[in-house]
Amino acid sequence: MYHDILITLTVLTNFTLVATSRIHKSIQVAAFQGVLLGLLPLTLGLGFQIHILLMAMAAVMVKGWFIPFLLRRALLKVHIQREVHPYIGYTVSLMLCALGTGMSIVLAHNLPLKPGGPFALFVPAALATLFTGFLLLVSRRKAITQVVGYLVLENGIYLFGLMLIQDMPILVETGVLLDLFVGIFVMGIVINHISVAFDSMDTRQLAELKD
Amino acid sequence: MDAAQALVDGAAGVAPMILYLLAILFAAFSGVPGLFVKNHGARIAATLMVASALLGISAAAGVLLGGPVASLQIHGTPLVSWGRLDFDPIAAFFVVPVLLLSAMASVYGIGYWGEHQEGARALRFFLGLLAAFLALLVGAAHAFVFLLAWEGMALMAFILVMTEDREPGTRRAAWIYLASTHTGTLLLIGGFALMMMANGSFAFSALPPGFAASGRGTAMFVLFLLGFGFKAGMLPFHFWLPPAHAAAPSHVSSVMSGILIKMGILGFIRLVSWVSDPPVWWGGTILVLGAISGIMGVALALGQHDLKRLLAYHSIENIGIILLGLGLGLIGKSTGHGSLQVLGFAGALLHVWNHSLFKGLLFLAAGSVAHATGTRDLERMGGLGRLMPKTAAAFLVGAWAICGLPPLNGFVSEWLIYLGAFRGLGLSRWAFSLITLGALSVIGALALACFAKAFGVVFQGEPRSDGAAQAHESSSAMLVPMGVLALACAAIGLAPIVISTPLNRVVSTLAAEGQGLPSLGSLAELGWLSAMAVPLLVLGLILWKWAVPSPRLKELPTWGCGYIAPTPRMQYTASSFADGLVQGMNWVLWTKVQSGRVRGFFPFPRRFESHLPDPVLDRVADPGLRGTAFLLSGLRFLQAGHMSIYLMYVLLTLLTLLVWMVV
Amino acid sequence: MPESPISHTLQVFLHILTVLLLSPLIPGLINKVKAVMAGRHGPPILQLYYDLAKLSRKQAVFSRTTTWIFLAGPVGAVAVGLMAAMLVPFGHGHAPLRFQGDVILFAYLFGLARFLTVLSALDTGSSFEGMGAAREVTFAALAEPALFLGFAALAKSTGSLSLSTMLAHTGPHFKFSGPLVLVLAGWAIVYMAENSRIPVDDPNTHLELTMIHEVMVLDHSGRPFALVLYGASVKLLVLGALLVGPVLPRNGNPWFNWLAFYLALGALAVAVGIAESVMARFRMTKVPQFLVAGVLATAFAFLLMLV
Amino acid sequence: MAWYLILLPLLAAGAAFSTPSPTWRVRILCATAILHLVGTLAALGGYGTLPVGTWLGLDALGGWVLLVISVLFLVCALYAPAYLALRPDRDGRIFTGSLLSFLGLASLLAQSQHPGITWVAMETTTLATAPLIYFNHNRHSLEATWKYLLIGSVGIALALLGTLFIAYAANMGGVEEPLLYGRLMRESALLSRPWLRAGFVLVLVGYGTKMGLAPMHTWKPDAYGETPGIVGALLAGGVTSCAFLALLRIYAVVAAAGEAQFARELLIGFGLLSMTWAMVFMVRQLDFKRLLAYSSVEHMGILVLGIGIGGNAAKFALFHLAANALVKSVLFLSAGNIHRSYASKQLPFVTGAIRRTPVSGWLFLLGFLAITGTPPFAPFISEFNIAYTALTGGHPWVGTAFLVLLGAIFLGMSDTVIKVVFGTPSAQRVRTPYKDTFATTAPMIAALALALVMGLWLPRPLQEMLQSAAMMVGGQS
Repeated sequence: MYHDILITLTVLTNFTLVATSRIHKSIQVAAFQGVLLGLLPLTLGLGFQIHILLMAMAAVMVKGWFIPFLLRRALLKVHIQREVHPYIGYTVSLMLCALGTGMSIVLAHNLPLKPGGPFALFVPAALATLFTGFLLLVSRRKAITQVVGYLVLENGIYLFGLMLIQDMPILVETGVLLDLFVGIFVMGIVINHISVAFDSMDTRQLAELKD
Repeated sequence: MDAAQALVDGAAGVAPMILYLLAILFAAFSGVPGLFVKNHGARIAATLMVASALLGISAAAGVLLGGPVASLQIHGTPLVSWGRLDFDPIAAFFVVPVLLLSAMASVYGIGYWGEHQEGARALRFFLGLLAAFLALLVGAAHAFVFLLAWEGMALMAFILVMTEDREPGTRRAAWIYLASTHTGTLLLIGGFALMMMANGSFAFSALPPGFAASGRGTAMFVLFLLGFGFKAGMLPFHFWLPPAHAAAPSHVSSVMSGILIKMGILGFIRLVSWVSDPPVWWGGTILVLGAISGIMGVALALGQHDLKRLLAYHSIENIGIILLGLGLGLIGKSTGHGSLQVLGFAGALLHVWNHSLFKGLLFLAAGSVAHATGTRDLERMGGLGRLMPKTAAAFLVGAWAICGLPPLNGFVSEWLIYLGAFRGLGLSRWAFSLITLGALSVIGALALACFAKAFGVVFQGEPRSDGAAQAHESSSAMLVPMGVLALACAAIGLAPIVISTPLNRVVSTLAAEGQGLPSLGSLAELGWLSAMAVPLLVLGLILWKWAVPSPRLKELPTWGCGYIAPTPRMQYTASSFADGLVQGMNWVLWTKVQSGRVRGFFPFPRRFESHLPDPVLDRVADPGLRGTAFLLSGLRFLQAGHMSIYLMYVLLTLLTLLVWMVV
Repeated sequence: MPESPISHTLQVFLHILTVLLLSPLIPGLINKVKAVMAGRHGPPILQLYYDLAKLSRKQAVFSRTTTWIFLAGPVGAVAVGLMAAMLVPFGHGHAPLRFQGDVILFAYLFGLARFLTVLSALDTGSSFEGMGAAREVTFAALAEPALFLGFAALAKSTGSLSLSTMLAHTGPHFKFSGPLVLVLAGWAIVYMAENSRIPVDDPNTHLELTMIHEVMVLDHSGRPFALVLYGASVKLLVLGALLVGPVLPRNGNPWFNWLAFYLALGALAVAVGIAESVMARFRMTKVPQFLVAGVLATAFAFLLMLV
Repeated sequence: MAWYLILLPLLAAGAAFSTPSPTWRVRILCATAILHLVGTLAALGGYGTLPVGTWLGLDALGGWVLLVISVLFLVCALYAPAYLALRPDRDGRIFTGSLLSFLGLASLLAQSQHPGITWVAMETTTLATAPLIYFNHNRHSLEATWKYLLIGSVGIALALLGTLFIAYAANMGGVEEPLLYGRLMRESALLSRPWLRAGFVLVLVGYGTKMGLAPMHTWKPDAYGETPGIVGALLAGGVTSCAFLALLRIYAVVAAAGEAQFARELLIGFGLLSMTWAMVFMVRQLDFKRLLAYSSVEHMGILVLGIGIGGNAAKFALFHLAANALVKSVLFLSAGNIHRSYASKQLPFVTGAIRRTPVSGWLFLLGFLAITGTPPFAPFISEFNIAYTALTGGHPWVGTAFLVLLGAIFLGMSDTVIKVVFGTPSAQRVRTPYKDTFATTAPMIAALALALVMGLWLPRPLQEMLQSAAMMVGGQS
């Protein structure tokens, strides 16, 4: 029952993310979502296996603290507070997010689950989060917000990965952590370069190469 | 190649095959020594090419006079399948003009393209390779070898056309040529795929009966028709030909026009040899396209001011004549009329030889003229007959032959086709014969007009420009090849009986299974042509002797009909000479004329220009390509550089696929 | 019809003599008829013989622009005319030379003559002769199809490709039939054009810039000019024989045939003379239509034979 | 041997990164390349390879890709010294290090028998190549890197999700860890179909993004356009091959599960779409490096199209992988030389390359002719056979479209190439000191010669290898 609550909260954070305009806030929310997901494996009643604890701790640390920390640092360099004039407005984003969540549920119906697991809500939630991440990536202009979007997208995958955490832990843990860590880490570096080279985070300036 | 073992029927067949391969090697390497030596590269290349020609022609003679056929199996690309070379009568027949003309061209190159002129080495090198690929192509008996040689030939020709790539016009011409030839190749690939489906192998072999009439057979014929038609310069796929021929160095033009476009004909001949039961409409289509090509070709030629463009359009015309013969023969094959078959095919094949001889000759002569005067513009020439008499004589022989006038070789082949057409009148498909007759007679008359214009304006009268006035006779290296080709023209014209055996040999390979064909001699009494030609010449000589005054009197200016001060500029120009006919055919030609009306008693100076654009290239192909490119560049907004859009593509793709998967 | 070698050689001999000697008679005849029609006394019928004799004794003057090709025209015209004459049957049923396809050679021989004449005209560099040459080739392009379509019709009817058979053995069912009349009508037009007679051309005036053939020979003189005139008359004869050939009555007696032939030629000459005197020259722009009429006539002839 | 192939380059990378002397760096680079090729050949000879049953093993499919990458890397490595000598301003440490670590990770991927490892290798390959794209350290290269990274990472993430889906499909079917490809294919009957299909779709989109299939290819022109030619060659021939291999592994599982029909439709669709998209952007393309990038998109399309048509075409798609890699390296390296000599890659400024840089000019022209399917170069064989198999193997319209697209692409590409290669060099253009030397051209000539030989002859062992690799792709393990 706890995990259901956590998952519901996760989906709610999705909506908050697409609706918020302040970058600080969206980073906070992303961090909060990270913490939620980090706690999630502990509520699956898999017993206290050590690797799952580690996994949870790592997730909480990385998603909840380290990456937000990186992003905030990048944010301090460039003096921007809010995402002005996104490609897609906030109301529309909300609608699209809702639409996406709906679609995820439909889609999830077509994917049969192993009988008798606690995972009823996982697939739709994972897909919805994935879609939310995508939405952020597509609709926002600031590089940082896009990274946040990527972070959320990762969360979706992590959420799905939890379904397999017991049966094939190595695959899941290496995959999820490596992807998350490395991806975000490298992007942090690049963002620093960008903020140095362009003294701004606006990706509109990153559209000189075209046909 | 892993290994190449020869599977030859009868040990005697080995000799021609070896000679043939040697000829290819000689030609291929003819340009190589020139890359390293400082001087004399051209002479070495020419020597090697002549040697290769001698080898190849002796090999061909063996086969054409009834010797055994050699076949060479090659481990081609192991991934794909085997390759095969057949030195059969068809190959032997085509290899003769290929090697002869290439050799002549490379001898001509000694004098035409200076040893230290830019690109001389490359020119020789690629000319040799071109000859080698052409020679390989005629023997190809397997789709892969064929396509290999085909593309090799096309690319070598492309690079040769590019020789003077500093001119934008040349670059454009070369691009048009490359684009066309590649399109043709893709069509051929489709055709060969269908052929493979029919008889299960890429090796050339007879197609199963009934296939030709089937849907796939139809598709195959159409693909081959387009693919080979592109190369042959058959209307409406001729448009690459005039610019390319005009842009290339003249001896390259002579090779391209003389033999390269004939490879399209070779393709048709091969196709004919595969099908035993072609539908009548195959021959009909080829014949009608031939008539159109012939008439349009010569009509377009009439309107040209550029000597080499004019000759190029005449190549289209002669391809038309060859196609007329092919069509007749094919109709004969499908209706089972042996006489029609023999005369049509023999005429077409002989015209392949003839055209390569006299068109090669004409291009070489045109090259000498351009070399001497520094221009290709007819309106700036004139009076060259006195300055370069040998070249003039050579050009005259070529013109005489290409107009199909007795007693030169052009007449013989046209005569055979005429005979076929006349015989066809009595048969069920008389309409095609009538088309052939009408087309040939019109083509003959127009060609005569066009070459009277060309020869008269270039070599007769007074020089129209300083360049023409300071022209000089070409070096012997350039004159000798012309002489050889002219002699060949005369030989075939005066004693056509000598080529009836080779023609019979080739034509018999085109017969359907178990079909006995009448011999050429029984249908066309070639001997009579010699019997007529000789007295004609004797009579002419006697009269000449009688008419020539002795001693020759003091010379006066041409009578100006009372006009006091005629200048060379007042001579009848090429445009005005052809004006009557061009105007008459304006409804197909659409000449572009810029002129001012002359009015009043003392009119101001007016300038007049007429230009005849190519109906296909300048009115269809070029605008079409430009339009398409413009439309496509309208889609550039798809990649405007915005990351979000790009990510949206990914997202949309994903969603589409997932939805598509669910429903 | 079987015939003794003696008579055959005799026939051939006669044939050759006719071509060589009689041809200058025809222009004389034509001119006489024209003169009479015009109510003049006119030159004697043998006038052309006198002219030729005089010209062959005269010296020739050459333009300094010209080359050896200048002579090729006259020479070619005569040589070709004589060779072509060997292919046409005259009075007697067979031409001296005959083989399958000689009809094509016949047509192309005259093409050769035209080619050489045009070149020798262009050789002078005179704009007038250039103009004449241009017109010559232009109109020939229209005359050629008419000639060939006529041949096609005859070939289809006789199933032969030899002039001797096509002209002399057309067979009763064809003689005086609609198609033949059409063919002859078309050929009559070709005859006018090829021999540069009114209404296509005017053989008499030399300075008319609206002329075709005569203007091409402006610069010829002396023996070359004699050849020009002689060649023209031979052409008149040979094409005349082509024209009258199909209609001649042919029976067993060769001498009767010869008589008929000469009479027919004379009639043709008279007809031409009359035509020339009653008609006026066309304007240049109308000539093509006239020739196209010829093409159409022969084409219809062929189509008529199919129905 | 497996570990040797992986660790040798990685250690070399470390060494190259740490050593201060440039000369030693390039020596290490070339030596490693040669040793790696030797090792590859030894491994293919069956010497010291781990059994396929384990997590790392060298089967025909992986072996083929490994061989291609190793040869390609050798070509680039031999070219690198001359290039780095031309760019003293840039720090070669990261450059060499990244090159070498890419090689190591690619070897890991080629030998991986486990989806997870394949994925990890792919991910790390992306990271290893990112610094290479940023080599020039200017705004444009930064933008290119950013796009490469973000789009690439998204793709990779999707691939991970797809892998997890497939894992879940196995999990539902009760297939136990380790989920080696062999096991998945053997027990494919047990896999849950919906998850398998969904997984394949995700993997296709994910790895397709890395391959550069339209419309996920958008990072490609920017990345290839801004990197040095040598990196372009490595990306176009190496990274794409890795992604293609990763995709093929999953496709093999799907095919083994009898879902090939569904997958093939997708592959054919992506193939044609990629070729069309590439065609649109190659017409009137003024930037010849971007032109090559789109050509790469086109050939990725040809690869998946061949797999989608299946049968013989699949075999020739694998053959085309090698052909494309070799010829693309020639094209990118020669384009790099021309770029260096003109200090521009835009058309109005770059003309008459054949006069200013004769060797590179000719090689560029020949490479263009080769890649567009001119016999006797290798690509002709593959393109001809793919077209032929399509025409005669039940996809006549696909075959027709394929030929038409090839023709249109030839028209578009030839226009630009001819303008670049021929003519007179524009006078106002400043002439850089660069000249063609043996060191900057010999590797290309070797590569082109290899492509030529492949077009005429392929050693029997390689043919058999190719055959069994095609079988494996077809789903028979």
